[in-house]
Amino acid sequence: MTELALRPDPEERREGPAAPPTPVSMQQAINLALARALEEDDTTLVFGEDVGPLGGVFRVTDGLQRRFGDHRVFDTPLAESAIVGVAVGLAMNGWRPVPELQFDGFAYPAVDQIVNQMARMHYRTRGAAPMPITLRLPSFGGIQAPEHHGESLEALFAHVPGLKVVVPADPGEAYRLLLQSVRADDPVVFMEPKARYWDRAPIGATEPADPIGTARVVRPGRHATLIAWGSMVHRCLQVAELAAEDGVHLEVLDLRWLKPIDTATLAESVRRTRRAVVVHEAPLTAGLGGEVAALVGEHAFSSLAAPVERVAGYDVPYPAGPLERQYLPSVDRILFAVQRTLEFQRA
Amino acid sequence: MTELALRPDPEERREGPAAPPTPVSMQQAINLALARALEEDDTTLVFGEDVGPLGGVFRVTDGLQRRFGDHRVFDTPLAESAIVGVAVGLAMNGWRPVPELQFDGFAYPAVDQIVNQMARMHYRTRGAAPMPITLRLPSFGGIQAPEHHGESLEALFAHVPGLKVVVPADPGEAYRLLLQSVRADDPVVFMEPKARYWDRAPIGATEPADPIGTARVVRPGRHATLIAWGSMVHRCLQVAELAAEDGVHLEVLDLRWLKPIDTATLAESVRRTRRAVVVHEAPLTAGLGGEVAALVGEHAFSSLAAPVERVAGYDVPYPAGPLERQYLPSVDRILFAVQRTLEFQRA
Amino acid sequence: MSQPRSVPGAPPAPDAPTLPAHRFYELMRTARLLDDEAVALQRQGVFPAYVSLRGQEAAQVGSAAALDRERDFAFPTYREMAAALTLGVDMVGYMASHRALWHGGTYDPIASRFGSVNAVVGGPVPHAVGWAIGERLRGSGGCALAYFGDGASSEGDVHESMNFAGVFGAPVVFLCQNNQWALSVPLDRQVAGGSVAARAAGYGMPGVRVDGNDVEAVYEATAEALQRARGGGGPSIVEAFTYRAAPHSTSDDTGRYRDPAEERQWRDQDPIDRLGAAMRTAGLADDAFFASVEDRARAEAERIRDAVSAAPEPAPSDMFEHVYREPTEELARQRRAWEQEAL
Amino acid sequence: MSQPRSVPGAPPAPDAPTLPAHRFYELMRTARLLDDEAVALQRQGVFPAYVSLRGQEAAQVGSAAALDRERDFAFPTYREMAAALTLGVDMVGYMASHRALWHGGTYDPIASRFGSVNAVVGGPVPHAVGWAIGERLRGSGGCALAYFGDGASSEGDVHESMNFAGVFGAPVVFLCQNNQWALSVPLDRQVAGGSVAARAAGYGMPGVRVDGNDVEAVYEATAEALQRARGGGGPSIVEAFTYRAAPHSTSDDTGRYRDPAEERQWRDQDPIDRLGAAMRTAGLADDAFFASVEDRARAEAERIRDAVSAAPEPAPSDMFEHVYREPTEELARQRRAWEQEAL
Ligand SMILES: Cc1ncc(C[n+]2csc(CCOP(=O)(O)OP(=O)(O)O)c2C)c(N)n1
Ligand SMILES: Cc1ncc(C[n+]2csc(CCOP(=O)(O)OP(=O)(O)O)c2C)c(N)n1
Ligand SMILES: [Mg+2]
Ligand SMILES: [Mg+2]
Repeated sequence: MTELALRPDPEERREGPAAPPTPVSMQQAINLALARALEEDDTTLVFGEDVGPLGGVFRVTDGLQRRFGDHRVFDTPLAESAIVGVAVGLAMNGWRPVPELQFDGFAYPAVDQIVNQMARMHYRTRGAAPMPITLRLPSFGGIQAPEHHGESLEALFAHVPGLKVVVPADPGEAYRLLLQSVRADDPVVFMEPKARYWDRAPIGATEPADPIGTARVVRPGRHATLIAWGSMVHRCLQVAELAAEDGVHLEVLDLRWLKPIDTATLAESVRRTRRAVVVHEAPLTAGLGGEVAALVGEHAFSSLAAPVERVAGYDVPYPAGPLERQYLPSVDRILFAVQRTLEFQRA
Repeated sequence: MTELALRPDPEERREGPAAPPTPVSMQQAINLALARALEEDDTTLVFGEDVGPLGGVFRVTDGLQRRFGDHRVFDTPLAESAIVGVAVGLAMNGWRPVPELQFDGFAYPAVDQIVNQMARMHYRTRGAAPMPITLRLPSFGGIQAPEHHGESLEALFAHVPGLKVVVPADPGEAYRLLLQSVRADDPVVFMEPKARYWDRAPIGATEPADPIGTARVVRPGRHATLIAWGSMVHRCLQVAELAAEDGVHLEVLDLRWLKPIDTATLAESVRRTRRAVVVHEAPLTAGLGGEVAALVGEHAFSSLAAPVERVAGYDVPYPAGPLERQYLPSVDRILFAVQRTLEFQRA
Repeated sequence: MSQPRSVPGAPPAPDAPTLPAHRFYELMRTARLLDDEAVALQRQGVFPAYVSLRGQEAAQVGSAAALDRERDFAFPTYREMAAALTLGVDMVGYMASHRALWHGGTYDPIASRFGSVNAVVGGPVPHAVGWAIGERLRGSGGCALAYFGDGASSEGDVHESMNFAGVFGAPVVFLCQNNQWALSVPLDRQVAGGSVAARAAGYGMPGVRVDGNDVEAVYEATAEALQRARGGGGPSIVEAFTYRAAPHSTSDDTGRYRDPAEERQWRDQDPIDRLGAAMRTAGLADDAFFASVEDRARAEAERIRDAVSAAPEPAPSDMFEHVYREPTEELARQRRAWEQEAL
Repeated sequence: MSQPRSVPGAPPAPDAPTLPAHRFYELMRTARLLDDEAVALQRQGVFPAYVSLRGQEAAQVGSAAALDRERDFAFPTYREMAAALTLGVDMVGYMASHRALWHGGTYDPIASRFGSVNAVVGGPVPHAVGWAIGERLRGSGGCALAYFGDGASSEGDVHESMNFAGVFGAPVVFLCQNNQWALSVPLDRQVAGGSVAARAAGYGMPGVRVDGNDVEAVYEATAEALQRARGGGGPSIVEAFTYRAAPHSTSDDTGRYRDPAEERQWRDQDPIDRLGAAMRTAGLADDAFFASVEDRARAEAERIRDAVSAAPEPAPSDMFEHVYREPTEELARQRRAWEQEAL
């Protein structure tokens, strides 16, 4: 039995967050957001597998334990279900937990605590138990990782009443959305697109965050709307760039909040462009693309000039390294879908 | 440490299945199908919590242990993840496991073994490991049960590559679909609509099953297609009955296989009726209704006269007894949706 | 009969006797009568189902009485009615769960320091560990107590919790009511090795099995574990060995899986009768005592029965409440649609 | 140095010596050289990542050698390369997993009686229990062996598996390689109580901790556990206490979390050096022996290295294979679309 003995070095504690170097990687942006959250609220706790001295397998929590002490930032045993269950108990005792699960594919053992406990405790207790947990989950593919290290669980989480779900697409977004999630009083699943951890950009640390549940138009356009989140936002921007060369102006919508979904922005865009392509990494069937297509159908039916196209991972287990490129939506596949939607003729 | 000592009474073993009384309840139909599966293939094993002497909390496995012995039909410890994990190991050793998880809400602790192991083992081993598991899961609401006893996990399972998912709507369907699932060489999640366990109907035990992945039209119609599975098929039939009184002829499609989905039948029906309403018990957002709406949009776009309507549970945790009626899609709510689709005018 | 040092349970009624045994007896007797009322309410169709705790009154009263209601926090399953009673939980709000008015019950679990009714076997155990780690971090001296059953001990969550607590030295007591049955599955088909307390050594923590039908033994063992935890000595397991005298729930049929002779045998071990007899022998109670307890217990059980029967059903719109602290527009939209279509 | 009774591992090469120690030594040395080659392949960009087993050769060779390759079945994690080697698994197919040609590797796990590489910590342990129960039901006398680490012991699945196996008396050996680190987390922050073998008593099964760097001790302990299981004596835990001499994986940086002095200290316990020295002392091996082992081991390591480096990448269409035994029309449709859009 060991103790939570190590206390923060008071010198380091006093320093405050290092001035954000410009530009910073998404990894660093999340680190800065965590540091700020730990600083501004003494009840914030960061924990998970290897988040302490190692600083996390992606170094996202680098230096946090040294700075805030191992009572605020600590390693747990290798037990995902307990990590979430412990977060629930901490929240019931007035803390603001920010647990990490090391990889998307290792969130499955915690699904019971996430769905049956974390998401429902506030409801079950008629609002008596606060549940301001932000569950960080390095997510999605694109890094040719071993099995289980490239999963897309957003459809599962988005289906669970009581949860909120968000995916940042760039460092600034990651910074703002994470702080917003930690400050929020509801449980948030914060899905970090691993493939973008090393992207660098200025984060605009003082910019205010948009309200929870709002999407953002990252590139305006008029011929069709590409809808995506996480890494696929970048892929859609590439596609839009290419299409523009041919005079096709694609709007790119970063949905970012996958629960609640910003139906208003989604509908407004598609009503204008009359065509929609939704892109995600998760397998096609029962993926969140179905929800997006349904919402578009419900809110922009009369404007729609073509079926909503879905470009997604195939309905196969996430394949090994060299096949990943074939599995993930490619620029080509998205372009084919754009072409289909543009050329669609009613029968 | 106790042993698997009890052997079947040889007298009882010789009898064969009791001639199915006509009509039988869905509960009994499943029992008969299990008995037949145990009889026709010595490698079939039935196990789970309380499936032995008790015969299951719904008496679905009643008498099976007595008849086939406790080496073929046995109780397990209270450990859902291990129940599925043990099934995976049994399958790797040449058995044909038919495990039961006692209630839908208690499948969550087994999600890791279901998704990361059962669904992928065949793929991971490049086809070397057989995985003919049928995971029985009493599912859905409508019986005013305690918390966690009325969940709808079909969207989660339908999203998982490597699984097949089926929901029977009546006793005959349950009999045929279960036998078909057990005989199939892929893992099947067999979701039993608890609210229909006590429905009685002749089961037509000798009728051949339709191919895996086919839907069925349970009532033909021409003004709109209602798409449902499990208990909601009955609700839709009630709605169709009522609508017929007003001269509105609704087609009712029992999707039944939720993975793979019978897109051809679905599309054919909606192309004909030009209107679709999908009904499910699960919460609306990211429910399987989104997938159905997306498929209809993709395959019947030009025929569609109105947006696909979704009538579903609300995005709230499954509520307690008296509120369940408010939560589940009601005849009225489905009728409203039918009315909306019939009255829809393009903007 | 030894006397516990103090019983920080519910404050005694003005006219109640003050010795711990007297309090224990009255709590157990009240729980028994309320349990009987609840079974009756189920038969009458007022409760859709009920899970009786008959036979486990000593295990629950003894353990809950050892808690400090100002500082500690108990995490129940679905069968801890007598523990709730002992901790002074609003029992009408507790019974509301069984009337299916609200899954978790309608009492305030945070104010009561007694978690909501929780139906996931093993599910609340890690919450106790998290709560305890949080308490330790704050240095406020409270302890968590996690109730769970012999069946629950098979679940991964219970193990992860014990190991987690051991590593952190968290002030938590794992209170297993080993009632020898998990629905229809007997102890020897459930718990390899036969003892949950015996698991403690493997986590480097103390574990003790006590006679769960001896309220004072349970009290003592729990108090000792709490004292150790409070003093920084970390977690422990207390296994109260008892018997589920009733069916698993009102929907259950024990005739299918257990020998009535076993039930008869355990009837002789009834924890309430045992305490009553011991008190008589020790000269701590006479007919007048038992009669007055009976009156108060019956009155209390009937009050709760009547109040829960009369409690209003939740407003249909309550379904949309408390899903979030910070509500979403999508849910508001669904609520408006529901108001138009369903009201 | 005591000699094991027999070593039913891979059949010795024609010119190989026949004493068990000789076989052990050669297997360990081959594993070490192959491990070095694999680390080098990662540096060269041939493997995207690799998990070294350096330091754990004795734990793996000793345990795997105790298995009966005709009847038993081993369930590995992601770090059991030396066990695979010992069991005669197609090592090119094994290494294919690390080259990311196919997640589980390209060997046939059923024919090899050695499960696919499995990355879920704790995940394959219940499979071993199920396999063992199935074997027992059939009466074929085989045993399952589940490999897992000290970190894995914290997972719920490992507990559920041990309890399940205990209740069923399943012929399974839980073989924990306690290498004192789970990625960056040391034993004392991971395993409450400090010993995985000590958990056995709580499940009513035998548990033993052996010096995991003593190949013969591991062999003996595993053989004893297997013999007991085969004879109907049920499951047991064997904890091979060893040390992860290398970083967790080629992506890891031990400088952030452990003291190089600890690594140096354990370097003196290197299991291969230890066996070599003991064999010399016992007069079982001389320079000529070591030289000839070195030649064969190096040749084998290089053969595997070259073959896995040269192995063809999977055909892109392989992605659509093996999802089902009975394929679906929907997947066929997706494959056709992929052929049109991606090829
Ligand atoms: C995770 C989970 N699995 C299954 C169930 C169904 N179930 C409810 S109570 C019970 C038996 C519990 O036994 P035990 O833990 O000994 O508690 P007891 O009922 O004896 O108080 C079962 C199987 C459940 N509620 N939760
Ligand atoms: C369920 C799960 N959670 C987390 C991980 C990430 N991970 C991979 S290995 C590892 C440490 C495992 O430690 P141990 O069980 O001791 O095995 P070792 O690596 O030492 O061989 C972790 C945390 C994983 N693979 N699976
Ligand atoms: Mg019990
Ligand atoms: Mg380790």
